[in-house]
Amino acid sequence: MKDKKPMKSVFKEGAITSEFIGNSIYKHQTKTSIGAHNIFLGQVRADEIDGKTVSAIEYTAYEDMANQKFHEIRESSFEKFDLTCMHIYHSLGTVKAGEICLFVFVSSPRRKVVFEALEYIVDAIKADVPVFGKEIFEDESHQWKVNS
Amino acid sequence: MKDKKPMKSVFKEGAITSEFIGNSIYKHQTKTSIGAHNIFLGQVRADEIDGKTVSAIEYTAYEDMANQKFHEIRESSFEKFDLTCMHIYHSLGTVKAGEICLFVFVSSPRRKVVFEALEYIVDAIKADVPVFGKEIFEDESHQWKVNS
Amino acid sequence: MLIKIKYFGQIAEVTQKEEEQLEVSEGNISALLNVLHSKYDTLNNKDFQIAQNQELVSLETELTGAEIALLPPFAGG
Amino acid sequence: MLIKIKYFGQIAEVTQKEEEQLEVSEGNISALLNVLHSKYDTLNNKDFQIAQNQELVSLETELTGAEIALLPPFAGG
Repeated sequence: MKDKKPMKSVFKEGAITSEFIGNSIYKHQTKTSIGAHNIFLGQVRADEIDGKTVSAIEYTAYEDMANQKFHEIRESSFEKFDLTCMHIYHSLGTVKAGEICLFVFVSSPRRKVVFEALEYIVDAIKADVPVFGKEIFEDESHQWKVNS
Repeated sequence: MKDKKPMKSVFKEGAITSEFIGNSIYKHQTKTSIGAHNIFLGQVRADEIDGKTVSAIEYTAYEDMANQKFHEIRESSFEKFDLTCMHIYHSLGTVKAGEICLFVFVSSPRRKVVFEALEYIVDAIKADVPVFGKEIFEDESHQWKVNS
Repeated sequence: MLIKIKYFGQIAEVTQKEEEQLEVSEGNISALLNVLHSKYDTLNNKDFQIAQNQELVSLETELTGAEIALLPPFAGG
Repeated sequence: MLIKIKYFGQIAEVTQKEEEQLEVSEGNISALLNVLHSKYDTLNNKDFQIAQNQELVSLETELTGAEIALLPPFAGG
């Protein structure tokens, strides 16, 4: 049942759609040892900064290293937590305000496990994966996003 | 932006579909102050117990009290956590193994908040809401589920 | 007084009904339970909590005439 | 030795390119940085980490000839 493929790319061009997420949930309904799913979605905020509003984030990444880091996060998550499945998708390119740029999906027989695992994974992605975000304002000026 | 309607019923007849969940995610893409969503899904496990396999759970509830409890959980969650939105759906009736019986969806500007809020809400639902589950085996015998 | 009593899950299997109205004297939950135990003799093997007016109550709580429910272990989610 | 250097995000804005090959003498990361700082004079205002062969390294790490990357603050998710 462990869905542990090596080193597939987690990057997708553009926003991650709600249809894609719904379909991903659907595919897990054949895995009847699962009792709990936990899903994190990162959505681009229309932050207002000095009177200007973010209209999109343009994501780039050091892709080889990022995929390696995603792989390490995946391996250590399966080691630490009793997960049945784990999936990560991150956008590259332009994602508009309101659209989804990060989709992390963990599943396990039991709920305690998925809560711990999901927070661990999302924190690790934010801290360790070389992804860069250019916040584009409505007037086409920009600033560089920094994870806090 | 607070989506805080009083006392709507959270119960749905039968399983909660992946389309419904996908559509619910889609509807939040107009709320551009949201930066993080966290979703919990409870899925019916095909547990094997004394050689018999669970094929479905039949849910019943003390509906008036359950809706009151869901309402209290909702109120206290908005008090404790800086949430933009919160939605809970729980199945009544028959939900087959692999299908989804609980959908909890929280959204906030920031990620730390959604992790804390979601675990609080799911634990409260399991502990405080009078919902009952009859585990139906493939031979049509049954036993009563108890949350651990 | 006349009290409406609701049964759920495995308790409803014991009572063979989902609700009934019972005429009982004033008193506390414990007194009502005595009535129910003598009416349904397999009830004492069962694990349940009691709600009055949709709030969990203890054995010492006085009956108010509001709806009573016998709630077996919760299994939501 | 000839080293491939990659620039990302706001660092690529400073260098005006996403990668280049540089011929440098043996030494550590710090020595390479001196070369880069004299080539790109606004680089010293910028916050970045350095990876060699896709692993973060310190100023004291010796150059191996593997790919170097200048990585501004991460912003994934």
